[in-house]
Amino acid sequence: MRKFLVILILAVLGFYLFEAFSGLGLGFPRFEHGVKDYYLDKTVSELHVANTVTSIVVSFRGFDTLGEVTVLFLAVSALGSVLYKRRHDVGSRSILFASSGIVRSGSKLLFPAIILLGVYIFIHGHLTPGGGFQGGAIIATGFLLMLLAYENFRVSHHVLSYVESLAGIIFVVIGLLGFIDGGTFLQNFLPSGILNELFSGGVIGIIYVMVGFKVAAELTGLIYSVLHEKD
Amino acid sequence: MELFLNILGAIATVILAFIVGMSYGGIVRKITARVQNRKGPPWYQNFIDAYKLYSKTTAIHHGWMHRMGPAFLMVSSVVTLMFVPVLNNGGWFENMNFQGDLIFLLYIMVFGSLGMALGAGQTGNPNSAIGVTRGLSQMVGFEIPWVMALVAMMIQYKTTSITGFIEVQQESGTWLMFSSPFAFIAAVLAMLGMFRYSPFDIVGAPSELASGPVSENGGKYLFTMMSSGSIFTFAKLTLYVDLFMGGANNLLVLLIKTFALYMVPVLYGLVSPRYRTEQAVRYFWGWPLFFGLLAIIYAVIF
Amino acid sequence: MNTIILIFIIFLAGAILTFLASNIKGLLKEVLFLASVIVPVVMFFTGVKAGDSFNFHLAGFAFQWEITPLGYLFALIVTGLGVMAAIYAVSAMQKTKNLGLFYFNFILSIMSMLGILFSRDLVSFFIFWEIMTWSSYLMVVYQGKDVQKVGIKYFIFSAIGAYAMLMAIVMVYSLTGSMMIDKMIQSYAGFAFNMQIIIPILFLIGFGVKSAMMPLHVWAPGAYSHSPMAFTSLFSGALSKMGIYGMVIVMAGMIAYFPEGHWFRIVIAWLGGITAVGGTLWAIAQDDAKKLLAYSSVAQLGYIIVGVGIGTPLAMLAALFMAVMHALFKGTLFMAVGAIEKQTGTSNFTEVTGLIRKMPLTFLASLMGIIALAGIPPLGGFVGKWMLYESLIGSDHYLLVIVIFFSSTAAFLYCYKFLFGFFLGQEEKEWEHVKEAPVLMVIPMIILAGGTFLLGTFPGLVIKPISAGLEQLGYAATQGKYWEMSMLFNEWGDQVVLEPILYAIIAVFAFFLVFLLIKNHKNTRYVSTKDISTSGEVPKEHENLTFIQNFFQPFLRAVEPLMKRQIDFYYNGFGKGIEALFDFTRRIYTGNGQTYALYAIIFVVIFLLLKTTLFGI
Amino acid sequence: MYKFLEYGVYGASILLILIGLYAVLTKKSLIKIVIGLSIIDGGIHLLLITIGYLRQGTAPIFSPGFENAAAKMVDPVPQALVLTAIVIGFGVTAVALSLVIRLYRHHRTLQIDEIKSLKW
Amino acid sequence: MVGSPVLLIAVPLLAAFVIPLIGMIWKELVRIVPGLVLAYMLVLSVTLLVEVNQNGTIVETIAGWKAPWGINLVYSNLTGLLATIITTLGFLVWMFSYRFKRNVDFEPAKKYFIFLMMLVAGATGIVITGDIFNQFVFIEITGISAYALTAFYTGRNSAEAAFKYLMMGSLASSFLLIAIAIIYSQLGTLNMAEIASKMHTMDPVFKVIALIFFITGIGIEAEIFPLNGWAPDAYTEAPGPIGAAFAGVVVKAGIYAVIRMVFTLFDIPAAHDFLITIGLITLIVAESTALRQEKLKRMLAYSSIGQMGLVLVAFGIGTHAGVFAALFLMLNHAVIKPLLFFSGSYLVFNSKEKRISEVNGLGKFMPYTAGLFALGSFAIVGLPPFAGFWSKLSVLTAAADEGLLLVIALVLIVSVIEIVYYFRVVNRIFFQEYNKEESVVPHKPRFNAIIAMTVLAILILVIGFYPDAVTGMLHSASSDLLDKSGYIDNVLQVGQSLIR
Repeated sequence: MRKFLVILILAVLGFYLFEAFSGLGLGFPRFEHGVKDYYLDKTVSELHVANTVTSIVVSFRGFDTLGEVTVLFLAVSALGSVLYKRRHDVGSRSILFASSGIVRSGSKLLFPAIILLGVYIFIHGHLTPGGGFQGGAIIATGFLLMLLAYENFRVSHHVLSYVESLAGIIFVVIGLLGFIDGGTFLQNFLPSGILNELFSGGVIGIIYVMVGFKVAAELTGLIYSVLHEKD
Repeated sequence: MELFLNILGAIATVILAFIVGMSYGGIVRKITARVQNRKGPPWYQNFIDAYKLYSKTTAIHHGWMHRMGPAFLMVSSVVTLMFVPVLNNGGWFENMNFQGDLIFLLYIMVFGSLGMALGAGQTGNPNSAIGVTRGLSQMVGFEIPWVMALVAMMIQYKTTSITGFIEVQQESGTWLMFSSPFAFIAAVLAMLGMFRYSPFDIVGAPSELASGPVSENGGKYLFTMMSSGSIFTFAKLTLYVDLFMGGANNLLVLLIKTFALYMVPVLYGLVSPRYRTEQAVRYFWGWPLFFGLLAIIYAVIF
Repeated sequence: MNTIILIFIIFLAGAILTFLASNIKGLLKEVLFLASVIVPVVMFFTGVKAGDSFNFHLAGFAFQWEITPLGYLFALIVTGLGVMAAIYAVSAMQKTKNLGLFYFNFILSIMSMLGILFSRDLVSFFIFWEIMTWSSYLMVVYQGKDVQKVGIKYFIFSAIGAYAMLMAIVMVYSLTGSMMIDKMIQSYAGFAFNMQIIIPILFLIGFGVKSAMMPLHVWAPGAYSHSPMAFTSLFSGALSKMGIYGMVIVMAGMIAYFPEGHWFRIVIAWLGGITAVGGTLWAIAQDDAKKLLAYSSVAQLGYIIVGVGIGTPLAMLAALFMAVMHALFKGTLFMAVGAIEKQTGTSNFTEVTGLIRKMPLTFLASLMGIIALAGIPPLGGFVGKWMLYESLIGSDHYLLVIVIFFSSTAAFLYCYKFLFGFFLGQEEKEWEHVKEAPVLMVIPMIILAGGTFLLGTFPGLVIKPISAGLEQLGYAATQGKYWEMSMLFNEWGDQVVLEPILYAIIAVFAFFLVFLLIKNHKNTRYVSTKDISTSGEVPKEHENLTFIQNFFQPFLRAVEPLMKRQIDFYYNGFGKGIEALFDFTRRIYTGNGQTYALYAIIFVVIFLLLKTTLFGI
Repeated sequence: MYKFLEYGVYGASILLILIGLYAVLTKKSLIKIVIGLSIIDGGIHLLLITIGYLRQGTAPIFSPGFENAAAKMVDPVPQALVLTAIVIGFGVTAVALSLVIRLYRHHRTLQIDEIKSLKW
Repeated sequence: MVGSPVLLIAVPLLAAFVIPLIGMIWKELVRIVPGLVLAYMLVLSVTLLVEVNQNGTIVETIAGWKAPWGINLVYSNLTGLLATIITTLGFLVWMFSYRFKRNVDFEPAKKYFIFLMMLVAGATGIVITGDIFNQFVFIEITGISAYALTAFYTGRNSAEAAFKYLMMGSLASSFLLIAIAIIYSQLGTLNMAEIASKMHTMDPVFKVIALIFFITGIGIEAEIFPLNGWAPDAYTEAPGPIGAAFAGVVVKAGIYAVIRMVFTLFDIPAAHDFLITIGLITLIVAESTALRQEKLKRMLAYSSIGQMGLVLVAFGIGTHAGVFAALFLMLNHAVIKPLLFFSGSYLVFNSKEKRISEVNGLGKFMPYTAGLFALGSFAIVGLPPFAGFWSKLSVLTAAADEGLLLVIALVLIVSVIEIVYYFRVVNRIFFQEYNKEESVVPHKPRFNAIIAMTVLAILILVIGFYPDAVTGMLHSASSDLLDKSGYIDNVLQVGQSLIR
């Protein structure tokens, strides 16, 4: 009964959604004075950043990104808070299994490469596809791999915490420096450089690196906390 | 000097009322006896009783309220009398005829019973209290048709003063019992309760409640109550005569009219068994009420 | 500074100071309390005269406080009774816990009542009205008895009334653009007809609740009997008069627009009549003095509503006079009950008897109060009743006369019950230790009772300000047509002259009292109430001869059909139904998160389906 | 053919949303509900990206020599939005899962209709 | 320049990142620093509000991009007022909860204050941002903080409440994203002012669908009737002060978002009637449900929902008077409801079940707290001379001006219900006997809690006795809300004037 009702309702909802979106049309420019043209223009001409998505994420809509980083930070904190137990309740890892030697050796081999890839991606966030989030996520994958392979693998909570906090602090401080320098928050106060070079785009690169660190630390911490969850 | 004369007149009125009321009481006793196939006491028996009671000394009392009860009762009777014109056209002392009206009279008539009830209350005799509650309940019963009759007449003749009613009757030449018959019927039916003869005598209810509210009184107290009752009887009868039967121009006519009127409750009582309180109350809210309503409708229409 | 605002500031500051001082030992709080009641009252009598005003703006509304003749009249009731009750309260409330709250609310009640009387704009009227409501509410629940039932009931009804009034106020505001009472009355004639009916009805609901009009009276018995008696005298005496005050304003300003005999007025008058009868009948059935007096208050306010509803000058005069009288005698009676309760610990007739010799002064006060209540000449209650009857007959409300008369005759029953139950009857051993109430409690009672006596003979003392107030409301001058200092007239010129009547009554009374007592006063001796003629037997000490159970049973049997159901029953049923309904509807919140999510989706879908209807697109 | 693609892409993303909603509304297991929420998110992200699609467009990344290719680029804004939305969705999912763990710890069940101690 | 609106967001974010570090230095700093930050926000928002009052709206751009392109913050009379309310409450909640339950460990305590700070910062962000997607981000920040705070106590049903909240919140964000997608696909912009100025070009079909999804999404935060299932649970299970923060902070931000949509972004006049209807339904359902509650905080929660319904009704009236009344109502609610939550949470401090029947006779043991609860009850049901009266009166007069008699009648009837359940509690506290077996063991509030409550009580009395203290502000705020073209001009022109 309930399922039937739900299907009925969802059918109506789907109908209206589909009616709305199918009327949109696909694949042609649909507005004259949208903001995207401005973004595409300014990315090249002013910011000297190759990746428009990055320029939007970090500069035009940098405030969103700050918020987004905060959301992640809060999520990790919330996770810790929700799963919090008193010290003596905390056991060792609950998911313990013996990984095969191949996995262990392979992981050991792959781990530096994964880290390196991640770092590469967030450092070149303003030039190539990818950026802080993607790079951070890749780095976290590396740690996940290690955690899966070695039951005794430990990541220092303190270190994660330091990295996380420092990255966040630097992000905000850069924003504030821009505020002091140019009067608006997150304003670029460094030379923009030349398009398609590593040191271009002013603060964008730095911010994205910080985001990368932060995301990496947070995701790792997140995985780590859940792994230590025990009934 | 004028004040002195007024007081003298008032005293004369009271004495007249006392004598007439007492005599009527004796006559009623006689008639009752005759109907019941007894010989009965002489008509002046009441005077003898009164004298006996008056000359007795009182030995005990139950407190101040007890003592003041008969005085309250007397105030009610005397003041009522003061407000009722005894004879038309200033043939008797005016007393306070022009200083009150029917509504005032209605309230002052109740005054006595309440005062009496208070006095009876202090005696602590349960019979008194029972009698009082019955009396008060019954009073609520008969006051309604009585007031309806009065209100009907008030609206019909646009006055609330008793002298006003007498004047109306003298002007028109007919008695009000003919010109507003329903009011008269309602009033007379209410009168049955007012005089507390059978079937409405459950208040005193001889043989059940000793004698009801008066049970703890004797001697002078009982004398005062008795004379108060006589005066009150006379006052009420005169009031009825004034209202419905055109008043009286001299004492003889007054006596005839009042006596005739008095016979209504007495004779009705002789042939009726006693009602219980709620029966009595419901009785008054039956036909008398109906006639009262008719009277009002009649008054509104004419 | 303006004296009016100063009065309020002193009240408010006094209330707070008294509240704060309530935990300090000694007499400080009593002194503060009396001072903060009496000082503003003195200021009111000395520093303020009719016509003084005080204006200011707040929150976009214009506020105007002014002393009108009518307000002055009611202020006399409030201040007079307030001071008496305050003096009484100091003694009556000794050794009570939480005294600060009592004093605080007491002062606030008086303040808010004066505020209502001074307000010439509806906002401040409503503000003071609500302050009065909650301060009196706190008094009702003060003793902690039955708070969830009685207290809530009182507040619900007050709130219904107040909100009905508030609705009327905002409607007036939207129609006239002003909150002034005068403006409202002036422009009333220009309203649409449905507004002309709705607005007075809403106002009447508001005022009717406070003045315990049937069928909005059900809070009254509980509330009156549950508040401390020191406050109930004020509650019943003055606070309920605020409803009357409002009604007079509305009636005089709005209903007067309808011609005499318009159905609207008749309906109100009949509501008053039904209130009077119902209140009386239920009062007769009560065994608790407080409840009895409470129902009696309902009935008395019914008379007043009748008078106000009829609305002829004489009827208005009667109603307002009865309002003053009611304040006096009901204040007295509630104080007497309070004294008895304080001395014996109960206020139930079936428990207390025979106090007359122990508490003679209280008895005297009660006796006078009761005589005034019953409307028996020569005390003041008669004057009001007389004027009411005359006005009813004069304005062709014949059946209403009968109804009122029935009610006031039946009132004798409970009047007697009150006196008999407490003071007369057997003097049981249990109550032998009872002493007369403290002097501070007796004095206010006696003073108030004396007031009824005075006004019974010289009603002109208050009819004068009453008619001044009526003239302010637009009534023709009534002196000479309806009253002189000690004389009353009706429409047809018939009269009652009160002063000689009083003398005559006193003379006859004195004569016969002397007649009864002379000679044998010394010889008679007091015997106990056990020494009575019970068929020759002398009852033993422990035998209970008091007749009080089912006191008016025969009468109640006779009127049983009228009293089968209390309106309370329907209200309770309604309340229970509502609660059950809400208990059912709250199951919408099932506790299942999925269901909540489903609601959200349904919400969206419904609006998608109805978007054309809802948004017109 | 192109119309089919248009309907197909929008339809697929809307279908994803509906599937997710179906899971949220009918599945009793908390884990499945969380999965459903994630599917909804996925559908919406797809929808957003689709809005920015340009026929025969290129990625909004400038390469040397193609600085004036802006007209051919797909709309980068939805992509940036989706990037943000994904991370937020991730955070929310993490919190949700941690709450599920807590709930399991407390109630020893994952059935949502057995976890109803707060109601009415 | 006293400061910039952006600092209202940046400073707490910075502090949030800093706190874990400085917590390692001295643990007490974890409690103190958020307080300082909140105090700073309070001071800043007040000074900015004063400035706005004198010099007009402040439009702050981020990263130097002018208005339609970059994200901008709008600090006007309206948003400034709401931001001030939110920061004030945030500070008071901090003050109250400073050592609210001392037995809480260090780690959770640290997180508690971070979440509290972020809740306030997020709500402030919702209010002052000028960009719909940015608003979405702030809604999520607020949301996650709120979930975490709801689930703060272990060992209770708090996780259940938090999960329901999260489920609904997640749906809400999905709906918001759909709405944002529709709007972006039609207008190509995310800036509120530009959306507002271009809205008339949008196809009505999309407009309505976008509005519906927006209202549903934000309605979940703003506790509109069928969407508010989470609210009572969350209020009940969250720590006492957090209930106050929800009522005073989160909901206010949600309501702001709704009205910004209806008044500024969308030009659908029928939406006002829609608000009235929805508001009335919310009001009636919530208040009638509150009547039968057994738990104190749950009752307060339903009452809070009901009040929000009333606010929507007042906004729906749509005139200046209506908006004024609604803002007044919001202000009063933000002052009164936290007081009730604060004092209420001490009344049932030691209770497991938090039942209403457990507060019997507590007035004797904790007269001050109980007195404040009574004051709050009196004020919230609108008894003069307390704050709630004036707002209720202005709602009614505003409705009467538009001739909405039915609305007035319903609002008043519901007020009676409100009175019933509040007074039942007050009666229990003061006038019933303390019962050792049933009642709670009294727990006296700490000094800082007393100060926080006293501040609120004083505000209630001040507004009650002298409403003109705030009406000026409210009037300018309501003019601000109704001045749609002014908003658009301000944002877009200031953006342009700041040549880059």
